[in-house]
Amino acid sequence: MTPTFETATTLALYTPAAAPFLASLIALILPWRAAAIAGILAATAILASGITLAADTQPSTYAAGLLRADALTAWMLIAIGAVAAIACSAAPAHLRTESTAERRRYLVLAQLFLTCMSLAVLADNLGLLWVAVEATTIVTAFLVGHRRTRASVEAAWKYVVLCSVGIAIAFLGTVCVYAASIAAGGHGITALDWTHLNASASTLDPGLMRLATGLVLLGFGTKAGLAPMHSWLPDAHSQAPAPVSALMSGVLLSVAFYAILRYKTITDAVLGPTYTRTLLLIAALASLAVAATLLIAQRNYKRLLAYSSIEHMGLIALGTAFGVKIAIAAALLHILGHGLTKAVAFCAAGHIMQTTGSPDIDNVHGLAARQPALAATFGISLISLLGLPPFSLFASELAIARAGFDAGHGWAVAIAFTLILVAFAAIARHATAMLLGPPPPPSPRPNSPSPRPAGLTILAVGLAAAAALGVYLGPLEQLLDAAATIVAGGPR
Amino acid sequence: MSDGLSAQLLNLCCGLFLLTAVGVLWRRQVSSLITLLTVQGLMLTGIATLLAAQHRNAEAVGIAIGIGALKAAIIPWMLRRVHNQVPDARETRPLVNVSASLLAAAGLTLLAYAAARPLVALAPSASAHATPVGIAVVLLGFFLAATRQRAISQIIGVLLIDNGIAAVAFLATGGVPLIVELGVSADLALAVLVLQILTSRLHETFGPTDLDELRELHD
Amino acid sequence: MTELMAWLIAAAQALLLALLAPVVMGVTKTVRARLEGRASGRVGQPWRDLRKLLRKPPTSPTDSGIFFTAAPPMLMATSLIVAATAPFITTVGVAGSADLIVVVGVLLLGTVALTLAGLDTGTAFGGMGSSREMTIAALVEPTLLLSVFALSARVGSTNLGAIVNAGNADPEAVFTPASLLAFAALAIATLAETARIPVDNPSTHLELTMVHEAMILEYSGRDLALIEWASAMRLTILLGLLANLFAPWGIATTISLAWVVAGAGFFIVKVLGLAAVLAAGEVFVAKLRLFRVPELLAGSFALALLAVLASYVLA
Amino acid sequence: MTDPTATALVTALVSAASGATAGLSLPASWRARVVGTLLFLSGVAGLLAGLAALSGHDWQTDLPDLLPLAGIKLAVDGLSGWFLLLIGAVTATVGVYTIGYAGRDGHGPGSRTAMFTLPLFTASMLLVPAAASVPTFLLCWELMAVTSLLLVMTEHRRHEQVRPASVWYAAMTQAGFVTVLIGLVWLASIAGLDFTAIRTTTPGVSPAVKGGVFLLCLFGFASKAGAVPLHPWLPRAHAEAPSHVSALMSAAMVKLGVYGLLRVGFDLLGGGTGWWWLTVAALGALSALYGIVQAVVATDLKRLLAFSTSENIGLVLLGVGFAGMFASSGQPAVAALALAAALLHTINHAGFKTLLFLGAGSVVNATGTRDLDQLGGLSKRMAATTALFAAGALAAAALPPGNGFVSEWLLLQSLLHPGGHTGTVLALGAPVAVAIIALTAGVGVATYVKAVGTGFLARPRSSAAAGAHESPLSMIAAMAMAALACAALAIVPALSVPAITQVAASLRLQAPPMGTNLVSLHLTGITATFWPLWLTVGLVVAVGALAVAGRTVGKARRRAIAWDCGDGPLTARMEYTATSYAEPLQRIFDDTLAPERDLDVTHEEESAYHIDAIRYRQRIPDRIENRLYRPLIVAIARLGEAARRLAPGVMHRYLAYMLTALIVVLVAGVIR
Repeated sequence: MTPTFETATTLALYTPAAAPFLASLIALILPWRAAAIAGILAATAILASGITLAADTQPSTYAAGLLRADALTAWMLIAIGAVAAIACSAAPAHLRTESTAERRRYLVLAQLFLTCMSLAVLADNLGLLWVAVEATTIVTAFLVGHRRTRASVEAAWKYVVLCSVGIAIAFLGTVCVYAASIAAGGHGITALDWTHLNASASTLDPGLMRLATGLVLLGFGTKAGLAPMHSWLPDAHSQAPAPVSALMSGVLLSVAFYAILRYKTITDAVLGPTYTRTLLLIAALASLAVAATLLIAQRNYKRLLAYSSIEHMGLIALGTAFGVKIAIAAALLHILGHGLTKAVAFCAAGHIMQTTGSPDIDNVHGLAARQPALAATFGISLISLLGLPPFSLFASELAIARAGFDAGHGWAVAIAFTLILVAFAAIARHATAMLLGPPPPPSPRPNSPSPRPAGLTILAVGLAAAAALGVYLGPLEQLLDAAATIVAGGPR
Repeated sequence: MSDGLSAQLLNLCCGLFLLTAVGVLWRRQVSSLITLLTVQGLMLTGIATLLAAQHRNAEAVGIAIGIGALKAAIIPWMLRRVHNQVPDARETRPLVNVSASLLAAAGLTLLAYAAARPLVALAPSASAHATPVGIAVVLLGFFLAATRQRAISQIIGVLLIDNGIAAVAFLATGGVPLIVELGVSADLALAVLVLQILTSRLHETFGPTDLDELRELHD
Repeated sequence: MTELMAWLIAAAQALLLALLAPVVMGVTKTVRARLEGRASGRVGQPWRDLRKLLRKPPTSPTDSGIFFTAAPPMLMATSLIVAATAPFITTVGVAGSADLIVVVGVLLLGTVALTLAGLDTGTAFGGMGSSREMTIAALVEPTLLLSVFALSARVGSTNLGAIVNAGNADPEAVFTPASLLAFAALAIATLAETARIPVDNPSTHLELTMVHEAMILEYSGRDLALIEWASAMRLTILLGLLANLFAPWGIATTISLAWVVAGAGFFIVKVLGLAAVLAAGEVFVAKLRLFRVPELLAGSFALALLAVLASYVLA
Repeated sequence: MTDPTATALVTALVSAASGATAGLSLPASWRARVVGTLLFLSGVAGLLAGLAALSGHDWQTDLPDLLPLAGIKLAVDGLSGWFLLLIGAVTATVGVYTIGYAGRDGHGPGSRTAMFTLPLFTASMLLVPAAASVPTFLLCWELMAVTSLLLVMTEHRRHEQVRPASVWYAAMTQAGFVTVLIGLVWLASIAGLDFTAIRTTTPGVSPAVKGGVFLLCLFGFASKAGAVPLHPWLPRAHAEAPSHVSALMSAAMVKLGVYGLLRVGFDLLGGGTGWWWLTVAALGALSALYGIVQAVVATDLKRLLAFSTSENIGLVLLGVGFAGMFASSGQPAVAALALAAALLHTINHAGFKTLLFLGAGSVVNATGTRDLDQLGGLSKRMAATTALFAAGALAAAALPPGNGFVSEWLLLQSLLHPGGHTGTVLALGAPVAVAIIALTAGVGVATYVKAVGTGFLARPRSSAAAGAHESPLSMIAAMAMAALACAALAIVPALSVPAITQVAASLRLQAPPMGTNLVSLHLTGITATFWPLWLTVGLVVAVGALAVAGRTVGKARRRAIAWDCGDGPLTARMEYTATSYAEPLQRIFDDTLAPERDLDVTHEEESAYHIDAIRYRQRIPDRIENRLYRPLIVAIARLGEAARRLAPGVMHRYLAYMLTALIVVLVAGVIR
């Protein structure tokens, strides 16, 4: 390998974590507009480094110290970069009405949030992965409580307590894995390295790994929003400022699920796939059931989007549970598609909140007549979330269904798609209540700022990307295939 | 320090460690809860130092003292400061009465021992045999958090869980590698800081931190 | 040559029916009057009414449109076509080639033209008559088609000529229970189609009871003549079909002139006989309430269904 | 790409795509014209593709890298050719109609979204028959669903009923899609993704699995076709959608449900067993009867036409059901005849239903109301629309010179074919089916006489109807195109025999026993012939002769006021309206319709004996919807309310969930 190529990839290995960290420092000193632009640049840096890591063909790793990047990491970095780009570029529109101190705090914390997520994805050591995921909770705690209303403080409180408890269980699981790795002859820091564990999987103690898997699935499942550990998600995502909930719903849940994917490769090697399959299947169907039933009588459109995130994370867990290569590829594609669309949906919901002033579905009437561009963006993002073509969620849901039947779990697919149907009907009813109908009388709110066209074009670009993904993957095809082989293991 | 003595000391510390957890469930006053938490912190430091001494590894001793300072000194200080802002001392009415809590504690400890069997079977050393205590404390901490209304008791529940996990980490592996240990304690400190700030902000917005008022966010 | 001959016979048959229809109406009126003990007009009276009406100018209501003026010619056209193609005198060539379903459809087309005309007048009577007529026509249709099913199941085709030939070939096949049930069903359906007594009273103008008369209330002059004439032809057609399907003897099965004339003679006798029987029947039966008519038609539907089942079980 | 089918289909898709971009970009005044013409071109190209496919030019292509993780595979054979022809023809007619109908103002049907989605809707409908693998079929199916949903919502600003209609439509279409997805993916997991692979491996698949797959697909396709128990979306969506969209949905989209049934039932699963097709026939019979009974009492013109679509689909399903039963009980000739009747009825229905919906559209465009009780007197104000609508009604009522009668005659012949019935099921089923078809035909005639009579004739019953004016030329031209198509199908139906033979071949059935002599419709197996051409000529000549004779020989016609019993001028209120017209039939079908009547009498304040006002309101509900769907919706709503207690906002409940989950996981770890 020529040295220049070597430095480019090692550079690409560091930038995802370094760039946003640098941006957060800038945010401390420079005025907020410059800091916002720095944030956008940091996000695009993550995306760029994700693409460069993906570009190098063989799935070998670059273990410069603790960091490591293989095809799966590259895919996750692309997801983080894309969603971050949308969220950061939508942030200035939402910060217009806030004081400079709040703006500064928001930008610093947001960039730290990106740093932690990039670290989590790049970490080879599972302990470091846990630390990074826990750090995201702390950083976002203040972001959720950003608006200092009674509701947002309550949401932040519940968010921190529930997530810390959940993550603590994950740490207990990590400790058990560490203990098993030590007993199998590992020592010091490398005992928890994913590569080491993957290699020496056969020597790990099965009983302990059974306990560890259960705890890890439960712990990271909390951060991934899987039922029954999902209760924090609707409160946190509905109270956080729109770009933050876009980031959290779009990609934080998937980063937590990425951790479960990493552990799944190890446990499948030790125990065989049945244990993780049953746990994931139960979690997936529970999430779909909770999301579907709670969407029926939903009254707040941000909580509606939050429950839709739980539904889609349930679908991703379902795909992973089936375990065949095409199911994992579908789950990964679903992660990217859902991230993009949910980010656009939350940002649009933020604009709707600004124009109508109320989060309740009943107070929003005839939006399509009043704000056609905003209503179109929100409507199309909902169409994509409902799994309708030409968006990528349709392609991944179809692939998950096919994989389910191939893996002999037809009944699970049938139950899952019936629940998705209930959710579909509920979301359709709420969305049409908000969007359709004659324009309401001119609202008494004098300064309801309609969203600037610049804000909406970014969202439109996000939707276009999701649609493009649904039709033609192009270069991402091999990356997706390589990433799926890592998790599914073996050519199947 | 002969091996027999250190093994006995270790068992003593673990015994007290579990006892304090049960005591937390037993007592009603928040101030006594905080003292029990401090004692538990000390016991945890004891376990850490004993294990470090057994392995004659200076670095581990340093970690143990650091954790000791954190869990036995800084955190109780913060909790007392928050507690003083709140006038009422007694815990009003826990959701599950005390006798039921203790029965549940016994059941959870039994479950912890059963679940920790693979950990125990891992190594014949005395410390490995004590790991179920850690898991028991985790479950008790969880139970406390799930059945008490006071915000302070929530924090104590979370801290109990962290103590339990740290105990499991030390006993099962003789201390988690340095960088992870540092990460854990950093997170722990930050978690407490955040909880502390939030409770103070809760005071401004909600008044006495009776968690039952926190019902506005529902479906 | 036989092609032209067939067309000529068909035309002759149509002409015969056209001339015979008013006479059939005359016969029914005289038989009915005689049985009720009152003096009746001459049998040729309908012809004289037609000649009088044909000379008078037609009037149409102010708001009626094309549908009102087009209905009489359409009604007459449908009657003429069925008269030309159904096997009354002979079953050979064009005259016997009609398909039973097509015949039922064409007659229904005539009724539809009349109902639309009723609506086009814009009067309450026209609407009422057309609504009732359509209700009855909707319920008669299943009976007609099911009795067609019963007849065609035995023979293997719905072509009228084939059915009549089959009846002609082995006479005892006509007396099977399936045939008798089909005859009863078809008889009731005929009464409903041609607005005879149990379903509708042809001679009344009392708006509570009239169905057919209400639709043609606004007609006068040559329009009324055409309608009266066409209605008479429909009665003759249906009686002729009843006669030939269930008593096919005497119908000409070859092209030869002698057979055709004999066939026509037999046909006239059979139709006038049936007309007399119909008139006699009407004397002893009272008109049903409109909402009792569906029960009558349901009865005839049941008869038709039994006919079909019988044609399977027994045939 | 020298294959004619491929070039035609590609031109159709390309012109639809350019129509969509034009719809999005052009200014309002030009939008309708350009999109209309491009739609017309796309329709004609689709028509040619269908014709090419029907004349034997089968074509297929494979695009593996589109649609991630699945790939797209297209193939056109006889069966898809028939439906391409049908959809192409309807699209062309609607294209011409849109030029006039979509207006200049850029709102409602002329809005940017509507003009963008309309070509995409027709393009996706053209793609559904061309799909040749399970993922492609499901993709095109859902594309059609999305675009049609957006089109149903076009006029959401003007009518508030559009919102519930679109929710019903979205939910039921998605329910149908989910069942089809589960059925086809289940089949694909056993027999492979491509239709060719499925065809070869299905003989080996166990009958239980094939039965399960067929029932699932039947649910989905029957709901798309609007068969009765699954029909509630149809009258709502068609009544609220703009008329050119209802025409597309009713004439073309609904037929793709039948296409799906034929493709899965006959082609992929190889015909299957008798009970499959008995269910299809039973569904058909129920749809036919219930559809027409609801249609006859409907006072909303477009709701009447929508229920009549349910009825005609019922007849098609009857034909398909009996074709399947005959085929599986070893009578290929009659099976082919029944299939021919069903196929001919799909294209006949497409013809006259397009004409009727476009007519209804021009009426709504002119008067602004769909309520038959408010209309009347349009024959003078909108002579062309009235004449064309009457021609469509004649065909729809299955009266002889119309094309509806031709396919109904064929269907009856296939059922009446005596001696062919071996099994008792067929022996009993055939006469019952004939009875049902007959009753449906009878009530159908009453429906369309009511629609034409009360809607168009006599005096206008409202100021809106009085102020009606004739529609623009392009709308009349479109209706004339549809009328011409109906006339051609009525007079020379034998044209379609070679095409039907090609379709039967691609479904592995025998050629239908029908002569190809253009003048007559001759059935070779049984001696039954019918000369539509001579019948029409005879009627025209007879009517013409009598009318001319009357005018030349007799005296001139006079105008006079109608008989008003002598007491003053007749007002429009005395006319029979749609409700009063259907009142006898409603009374006869009272127990199936169960109309809701409420009567409130308001008395004077002083005394109870003096009545101030009496208000009578009658509404005819859809009983199947109330009996089947209302309880389901109430149950789901109650489930939603109950589920809200899952997230009460209390921290302890959430922690309790997590604690139980932890305990469960630990216990799972303990017991092996």
